Amino acid sequence: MEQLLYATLSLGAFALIAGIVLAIASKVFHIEGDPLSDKIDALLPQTQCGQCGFPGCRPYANAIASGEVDVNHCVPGGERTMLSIADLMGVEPKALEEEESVPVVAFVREDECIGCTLCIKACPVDAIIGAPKQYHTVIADHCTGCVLCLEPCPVDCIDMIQKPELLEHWSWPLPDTQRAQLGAERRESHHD
Amino acid sequence: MIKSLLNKLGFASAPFAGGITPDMCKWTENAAIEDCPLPPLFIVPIKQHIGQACSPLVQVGDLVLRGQKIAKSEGYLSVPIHAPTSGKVIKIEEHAIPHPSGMGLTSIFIEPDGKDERDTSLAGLDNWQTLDPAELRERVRLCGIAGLGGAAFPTFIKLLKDKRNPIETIILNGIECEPFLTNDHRLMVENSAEIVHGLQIIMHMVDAKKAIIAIEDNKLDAINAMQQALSSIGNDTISVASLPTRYPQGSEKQLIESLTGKQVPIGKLPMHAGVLCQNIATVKAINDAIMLGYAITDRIITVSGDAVPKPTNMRVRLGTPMRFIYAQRGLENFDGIQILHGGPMMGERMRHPDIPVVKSSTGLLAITDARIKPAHQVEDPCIRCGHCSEVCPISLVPNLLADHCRNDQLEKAADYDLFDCIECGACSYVCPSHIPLVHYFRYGKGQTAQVRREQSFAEVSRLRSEGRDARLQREKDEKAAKRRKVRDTLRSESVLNPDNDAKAKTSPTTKDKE
Amino acid sequence: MLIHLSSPHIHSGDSIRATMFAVILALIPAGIISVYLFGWLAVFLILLCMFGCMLTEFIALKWMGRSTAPVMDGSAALTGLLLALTLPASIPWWMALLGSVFAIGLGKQVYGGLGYNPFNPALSARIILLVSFPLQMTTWLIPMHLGMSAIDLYDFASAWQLFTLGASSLPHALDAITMASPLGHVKTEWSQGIGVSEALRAYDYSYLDAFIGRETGSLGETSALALLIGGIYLLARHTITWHIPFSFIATVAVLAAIASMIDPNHYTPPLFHMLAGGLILCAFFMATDPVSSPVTPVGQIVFGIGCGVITWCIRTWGGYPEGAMFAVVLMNCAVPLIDHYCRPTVYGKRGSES
Amino acid sequence: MSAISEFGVILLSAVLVNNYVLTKFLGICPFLGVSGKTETAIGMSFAVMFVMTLASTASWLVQEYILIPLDLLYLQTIFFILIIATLVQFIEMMIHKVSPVLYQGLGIYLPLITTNCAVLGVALLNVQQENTFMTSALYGFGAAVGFALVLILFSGLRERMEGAPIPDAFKGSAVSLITAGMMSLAFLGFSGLVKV
Repeated sequence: MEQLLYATLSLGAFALIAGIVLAIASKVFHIEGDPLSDKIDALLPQTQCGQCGFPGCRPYANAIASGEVDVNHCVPGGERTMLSIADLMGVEPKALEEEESVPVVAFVREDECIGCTLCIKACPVDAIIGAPKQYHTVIADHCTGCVLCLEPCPVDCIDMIQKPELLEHWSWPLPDTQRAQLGAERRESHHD
Repeated sequence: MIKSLLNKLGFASAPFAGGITPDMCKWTENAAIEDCPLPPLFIVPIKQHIGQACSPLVQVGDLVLRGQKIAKSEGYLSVPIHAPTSGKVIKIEEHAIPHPSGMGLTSIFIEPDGKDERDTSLAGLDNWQTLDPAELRERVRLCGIAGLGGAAFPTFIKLLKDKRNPIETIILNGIECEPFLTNDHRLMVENSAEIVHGLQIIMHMVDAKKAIIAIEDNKLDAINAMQQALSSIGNDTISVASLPTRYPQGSEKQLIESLTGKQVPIGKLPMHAGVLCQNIATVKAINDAIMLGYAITDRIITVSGDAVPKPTNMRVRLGTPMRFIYAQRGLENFDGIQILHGGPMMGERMRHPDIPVVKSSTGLLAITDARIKPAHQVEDPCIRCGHCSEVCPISLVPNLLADHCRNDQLEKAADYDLFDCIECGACSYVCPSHIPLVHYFRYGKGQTAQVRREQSFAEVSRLRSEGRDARLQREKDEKAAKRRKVRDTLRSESVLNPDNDAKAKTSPTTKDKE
Repeated sequence: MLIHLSSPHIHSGDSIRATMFAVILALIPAGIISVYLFGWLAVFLILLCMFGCMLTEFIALKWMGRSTAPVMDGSAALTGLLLALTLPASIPWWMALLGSVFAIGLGKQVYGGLGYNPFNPALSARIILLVSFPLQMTTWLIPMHLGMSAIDLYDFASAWQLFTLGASSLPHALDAITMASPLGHVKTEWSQGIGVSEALRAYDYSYLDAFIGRETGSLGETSALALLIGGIYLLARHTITWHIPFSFIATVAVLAAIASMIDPNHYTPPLFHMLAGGLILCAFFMATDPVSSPVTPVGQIVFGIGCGVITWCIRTWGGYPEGAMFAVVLMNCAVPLIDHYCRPTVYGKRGSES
Repeated sequence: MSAISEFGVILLSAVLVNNYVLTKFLGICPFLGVSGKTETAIGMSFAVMFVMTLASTASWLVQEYILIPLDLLYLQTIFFILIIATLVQFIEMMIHKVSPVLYQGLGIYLPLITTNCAVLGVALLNVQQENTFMTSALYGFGAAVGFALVLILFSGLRERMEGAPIPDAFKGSAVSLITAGMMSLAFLGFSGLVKV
């Protein structure tokens, strides 16, 4: 009986000490905010397109940081963004939800534009300029290609056109040799 | 004997790290420079240097003279473009330029009138010794001179006399370490006096105490010619240095290390080490610009390679299509032949010969497929023999670096000093597995640049998005405040006058719609 | 022709095959010595291991549906040759064959083939065999030149019998055809309290014989002379650099010199260490295997020193008489880290720091 | 044997000769789990070093001053686990604060140090071998260094294997385990190096 008392008491006392130590530690190491979601946000392309199902890049970053969603919902970021977020989070890369597309920018056919300003309101990065009853124009350098302006346009005068390829931005593709192909295969294997 | 044995055992003390000694194939070293005739049509791209492209000054139908400025420089890092001969501008449109992408650039097409009249608006500056260096520098810029060694960096920028970074030594780069190329070699043999004169001009411009003419020991006649030219003017501040033949000694940084033992710190320019490097042909062009007022309209090009029946060195007008030049040397059918723009180590392969030569064209090679094939075999796996890091003049570890590039591990690649690579090709040259290491580095550099562009674009987009959100919030707040104010006033008014109630309710909503 | 051809457009002409055959050529002197010592048995073992390795490589590649061209690039043959040279002559043929399968199968093809194996394939197989069959792997035949052996290995028939049916099929007792290796002898004697010099005298040890290779041991490790000839050929041909062999051997020598100065009765002298066991074979041919050794010169020196320290420690204090191959495989584990941390100073960094 | 050389022998034995991962096959779970990247492996190594050293000393104290006097040896496992769990919780909070990226990288393996059998194994072996306070601290530290050594070496090897065309059947754990086995064989070379 005495033995049982010792056992209970000593274990209880020990657990109490451990609990106090941890309580103090949790105060000392308390974290404000979420530094991780900042890091994720920095990796996202900031198109603010909402294709991930969140109303912009920051909310998606927060959702990834809290582990609510997978890393593969950012369509414009493409595979590289997915891989770098997966790398940061230390999770297995997953296949993208949708195929990557070529980079595009919006273009307003000015002769058809009725100057309704609806697209200007829809643009998440203020890349469309114009006033009511006047033609609107897309600043191609600022357009993220998010296609959010297509929907509200009442006369469907906005096209998505391919971004022009610049000589200065040209870069060497991978060499078309044995191992380059192997590398490509390896990257593809992320998709299954 | 002992030295070569030590060399083989890896004990050799070298002026710069790494390096290779390929078969030099200098078949045209004794071929005197010949003038290339005028082609039926010149194609002059509006950018022939590193930096911003120029904008055309002429319109279709305009008549131009040789040396007349036809495109003006935009921005600081830019030099103007001049007409290669007298004739008529027949069109201005995009045309392929010597670039590995095969992409095009706006070019001015000039049909020669055959008279080859020169624009004489710029006079010679015989009294250069008494002139302000800034004036001479402006002349160098006006004459469109860019580094003729292959990089085509606007020359006037380097000729800045800067008190904080005084130039001690000018190095005249007559190394020409690329196999096949002999254009600088021949220029030194044939125009040594002008070269020395040009060198004296730039010494005056940057106030340098001494100058070294660096020549590899496989060009003895050039060394002799330069020494003779020096002794005839009796100048003892200029010396000729004979260096052992090794590639890539002609690279600016490696040459500085070879001659001075100093390394140019990362991210710094040669002038920070008190050195100014100039290419032989560039100095000759500077001499012509100052003494004769000639803008740069031609350059010496080595036309060689095992597919060229009559290899030689030629003085070619800029804008001459490659096909025309090859035809002069008896090469007309390009089946089974690869065209290289520049030397075999750093030159680029052109996809077709209908491309004009530009200021950076040092050589035009035509190599048969059979001869070029060993360099482009399907790669074997890396056996990590380490030969690549032995020959790297920058002391990189190319095989590991290439792995990172191949696997898109761009941050790791940057950590392995990807951006210090000068793409000299020594690693690919020695690789027993035939791995195109330089290709991987270029891929890695391009991808990194792409990522950086995307990142800065994303940053801008985020700022714009945040700005928009803030603006919307502000508008909302303002509107709410206004509404509150209106409501407050209405409430106090409606107590007095109930008739106004209905009217007041509609007014904020109409405002909303706007 | 491909669309994107990056410079450079010329090549030195070096190839993997040329490299591999140069190493095989460099091992021929050691092979000749092994035939001199162990007669036909050496020939059988070398051919068996080379054939076994190439066959394993062929089957593995075929099985995976990959191109079987690499079978003929000389790397599998080289692995087989190296493996054979590290085996004792008396090893049963099936063990040697098993070793070949391990070397190529587990040591190389599992990792994706040539260029990807983290460990030296021949030494991996050697260690697997040593741990699995400790007795057979440490039984040393009496070399023919001593004239003491009960069987004549220069005679094809008796060598064939020993090779195919094993030592137990012979009429002689095992003692009549085997003896201890110098390293093993010194170690056993010390455990019985007998000092180094006395043990060596009892063994009739001669430095000259050890240098030429007139002693027992694994097939190819006995003759320092033959291995040095091959090693110098490889150095002159620039297939290997001096860094690993020099730092490896020098480290062992320095440690042995210090220790034998402190207690010459317990610790064997440096020259003995250098000539004994597989040190020179490992230093010139195993540790320098490019795939499993560091790339950078500094890394190679670190690697060599590490190999040397471990070799000497295992030989001196460890349970095994010979530690060179353990040392190389242990250091193989560290190669990725060595490569990462021992990169040379990039051009211009020196200047920018000062 | 002098105290210093005795300590040396204990360290050497724990780090190389009786390496917990490669000769006792304890702690295989984090060994395979967090060896994908060297940086993570180094982080894990420090975490384990911290936990193991403190756990072995704390468990020695508990053993000596609570369990033996009160005759409660049957509570040994519970007590030891309690110590380890507390330490792991502590370091988990610390890493979360100091390096969120490492925290993410270690993921589930950080709390799983609690069930790292190497940690409990060291604590139990310590009291079994009747070590003194100093030697058990040293033994715990040595075992942790041994764990860290092989973990970091192994992570280097695995990083190198990342781009290799490993046959499909061997990809992932298979080739990792083969490599670990090969390392284990190589570590056999150290056997007999010290007689403890």
